[in-house]
Amino acid sequence: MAFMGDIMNPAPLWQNGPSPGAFYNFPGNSSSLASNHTPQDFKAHSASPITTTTTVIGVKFDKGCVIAGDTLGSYGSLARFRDCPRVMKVNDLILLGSGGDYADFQYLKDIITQKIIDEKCIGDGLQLKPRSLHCWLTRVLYNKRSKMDPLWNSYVVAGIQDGEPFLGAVDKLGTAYEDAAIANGLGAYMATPLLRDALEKGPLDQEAALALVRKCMKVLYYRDARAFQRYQIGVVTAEGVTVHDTEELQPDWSLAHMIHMK
Amino acid sequence: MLSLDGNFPEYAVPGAKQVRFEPYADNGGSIVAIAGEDYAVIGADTRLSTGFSIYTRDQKKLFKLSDRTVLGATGCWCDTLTLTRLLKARMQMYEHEHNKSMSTPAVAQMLSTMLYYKRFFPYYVSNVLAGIDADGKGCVYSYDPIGHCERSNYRAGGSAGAQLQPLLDNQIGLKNMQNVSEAPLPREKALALLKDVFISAAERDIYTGDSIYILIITANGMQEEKFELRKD
Amino acid sequence: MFRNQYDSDVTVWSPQGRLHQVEYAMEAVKLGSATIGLKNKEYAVLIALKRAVSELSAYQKKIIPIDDHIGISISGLTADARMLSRFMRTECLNHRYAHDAPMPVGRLIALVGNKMQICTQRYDKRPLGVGLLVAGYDDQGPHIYQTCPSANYFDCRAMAIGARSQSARTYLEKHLTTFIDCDLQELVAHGLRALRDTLPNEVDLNNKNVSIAIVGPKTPLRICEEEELSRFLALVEGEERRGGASATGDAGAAPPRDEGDDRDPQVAVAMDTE
Amino acid sequence: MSSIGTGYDLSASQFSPDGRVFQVEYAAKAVENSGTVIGLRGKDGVVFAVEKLVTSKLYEPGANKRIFHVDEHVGMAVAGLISDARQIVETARSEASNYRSQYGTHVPLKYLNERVSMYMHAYTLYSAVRPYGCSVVMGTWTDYEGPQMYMLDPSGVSFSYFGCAVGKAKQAAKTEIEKLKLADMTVKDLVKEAARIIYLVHDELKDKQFELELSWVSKDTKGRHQIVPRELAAEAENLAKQALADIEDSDEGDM
Repeated sequence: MAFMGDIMNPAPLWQNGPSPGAFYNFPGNSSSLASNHTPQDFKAHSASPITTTTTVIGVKFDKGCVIAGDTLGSYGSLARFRDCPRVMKVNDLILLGSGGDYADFQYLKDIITQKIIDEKCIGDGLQLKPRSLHCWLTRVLYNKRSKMDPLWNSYVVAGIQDGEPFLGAVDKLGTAYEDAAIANGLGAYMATPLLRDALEKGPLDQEAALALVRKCMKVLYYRDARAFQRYQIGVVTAEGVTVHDTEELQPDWSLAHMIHMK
Repeated sequence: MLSLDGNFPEYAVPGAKQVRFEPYADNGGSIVAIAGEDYAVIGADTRLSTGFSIYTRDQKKLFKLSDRTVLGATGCWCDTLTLTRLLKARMQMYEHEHNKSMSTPAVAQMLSTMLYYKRFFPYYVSNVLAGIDADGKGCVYSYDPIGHCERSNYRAGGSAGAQLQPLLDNQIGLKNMQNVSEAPLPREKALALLKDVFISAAERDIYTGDSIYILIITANGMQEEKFELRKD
Repeated sequence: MFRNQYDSDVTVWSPQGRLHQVEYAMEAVKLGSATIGLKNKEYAVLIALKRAVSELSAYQKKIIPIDDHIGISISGLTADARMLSRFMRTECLNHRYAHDAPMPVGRLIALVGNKMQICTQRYDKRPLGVGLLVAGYDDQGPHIYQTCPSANYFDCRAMAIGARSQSARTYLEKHLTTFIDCDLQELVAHGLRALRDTLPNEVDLNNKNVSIAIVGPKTPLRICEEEELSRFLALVEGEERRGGASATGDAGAAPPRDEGDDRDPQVAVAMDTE
Repeated sequence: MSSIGTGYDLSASQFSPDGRVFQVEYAAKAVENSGTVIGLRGKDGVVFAVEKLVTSKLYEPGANKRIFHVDEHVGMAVAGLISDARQIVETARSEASNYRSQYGTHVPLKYLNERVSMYMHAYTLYSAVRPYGCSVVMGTWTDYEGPQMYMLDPSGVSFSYFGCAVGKAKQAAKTEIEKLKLADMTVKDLVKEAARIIYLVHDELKDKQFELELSWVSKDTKGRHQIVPRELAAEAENLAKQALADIEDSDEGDM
């Protein structure tokens, strides 16, 4: 905040003078030899995520992309927050989904939202494209990881790049790739095989892609202990971006014969 | 500095556990480059993986830096992405300042400097640079992650590098062979050899597979080729 | 000239609401040799007249590549132009690095404008004494921009700046409507004719004193080599020269301000506020 | 201005013996040389209209706009040196952005106005810089506060207005604005009035070419600042031309 000053690192009142709320050590004073630490020396970095969200999946179809993620924010093994939307419309060309730490996602979401507003203010009619956002995310996440202070997320960027569908992933290190099917977290083990299998059988249309994603969400809900019944789906095509209202999947536990055993 | 763990292990009680964030990942992948009299071929597999899961089966790991220089890079993919983006920016700066594009040996030296600059937080990348040098001869440069640079005629790098290098030593370097005479390696043979060694690597190394993306660099430009490998 | 007490610093307003230092900097642009920018539906073209300071010197470069899709042509203080071009190159590189896409031309120009404005408002700086014509190509097609020392910039259909450029502008205005539909050859020919109008009669365009740069779709910025240059020059060779340029002028030296030019000496600040 | 040229008017950090800061007044002069800008605050929103003078046929139509978006909900119309004005726009944008990042909502115009005024004022305090040679008008419409509009001077002074005009023909424009019943009018009507006023005050003898820029922020635009849609703008412009022609006809009739 330019006009507030940095709250975490207040500027000194005057050069070499006392800082508010801190003791001042005069140069040469013996106490200054013992410890020259400032609060900033002990800046802590995140070593693990706090409130987490699980898998986000994305798949390309002939005219666009679908991504989906459930709305549960877990606090360790506690299913704590039940309405954490994490499929975000960025602009008319881009959808963004996030898995991992929810606070980190919200932080970055605000920055991206502002980025889009800045662009609208310029008013030259140009819009951020998915590949640009994807690349920008790799730079942001890589820079944070290089400071050993990562944003604990993995993102899926879906969009329309110059008329063609685009689907890319970025993780907390800045590892980035593009593919026709993306799933992170546990979904990498359970959803990707389903997605790749479907894609290998031939190109999907929007309906098939939606059905496929819904099936994946169901499978994940059955097996992933951090998954949730309610989820969001977003679709991006050349016509634009839509994020559907939260859907609730209807599980069928009759398949689990063992739980009915007495 | 004194630390509990290092200097006073008996005081380091279990309880408060420090988890460190791991900034590196091993995303696997292998590269092979062979230089001939007037050409260089370089190939890299297209599998990008982490642990036992495959991110994508279609990731090109060769970066066209100019019309006569190609960099192959594997290892920590986020470092690779950053390094190559920086490299491209630096090459454009060179071009603006010198009004000509960079020669392969110049790129090779600059890459070494860039790697060494990060000596204490290195790019965890295995680089192999292939191209045509100022005399029109093929050349291959290989690196360690902190900038050691060496020119050679053939090199294997990445996750299957250690398996493939002795094979290349034998087949191209004609090491440990008797009654052989050195002859220039024709391009077709180099290409066939490159495919063969990758087939072997895909059999033994889980991080190598899916397909190989090959670039053949000559003074007249570059040719692309794709070759399928096993996908399991 | 207009010596008065309000013209010593860029931080001083005159009672008429003018900034004389900025206006003087605008004059510096007219000291450079002429350069022309124009575009059709697809291509943006820069054409510049190069000068040699002496018989023994090489011709001064006028066109500076910024990125694959942007080039500039300069008139005024070359050293100031270098500073600006360095800034523009860095911005383009940074944009590519962070967004994996070329910098939109208009946004780059806006950055340049904001950077140049800073030096028109501070005691410890001076305005940059250089005018640029920027040719670029992006998703919205070809662009020609003009920037001034006053930190003003204009999105142009065609433009000429530099010494005796009024004659060129007259030519451009006359043929303005035809540019958009003509092909690249014709476009360059128009540009060369406009440039030739700025020359005194005894001097003509040749492949030593002309520089041409072209940018367009799938055509990264290219500064024409001698062979291509000669081909373009042949397009207008032997054509009858239009009158307009005075016979006494010397293109080699910095010519005096055009006389009878009703647009050129227009006061910079007045132009700003309009 | 009897003290002009006495040496007390060369620095923004200097008072004249009669207590004036001439440099600020001179900066305001630069604004008066500019094309006319008007802002009208009606019942359900704010309308901006700008007479953008075009100095060369070689420029693209629509180049060098004088109406800017500061944020989704705030518009700004500027008079004076356009390059100076762009800095003010940048400042306002970053203030709006900072506010959002801190509080998660749109910046209130009252607050934004205060911040930008302070910024402009800071440039009237030192000899090392010069005052900005531009005036800006900012406007917004919100659900809870309705339409709001402020005009800022090079001195850093700002007031809230129902209708304001700045630039070459500000007097004539003000006279016209005062005839309107602003508080009862909707933005749809105001756009027509604004276009008419700009056409009316434009001096065809001195400045030949001009472009009319129109923008609004209103209840109908859901509080978003937008350039007035092309058809509506064209309609308003035609009406303005018609009105102007009618006046000229009646003038001739009188003679």
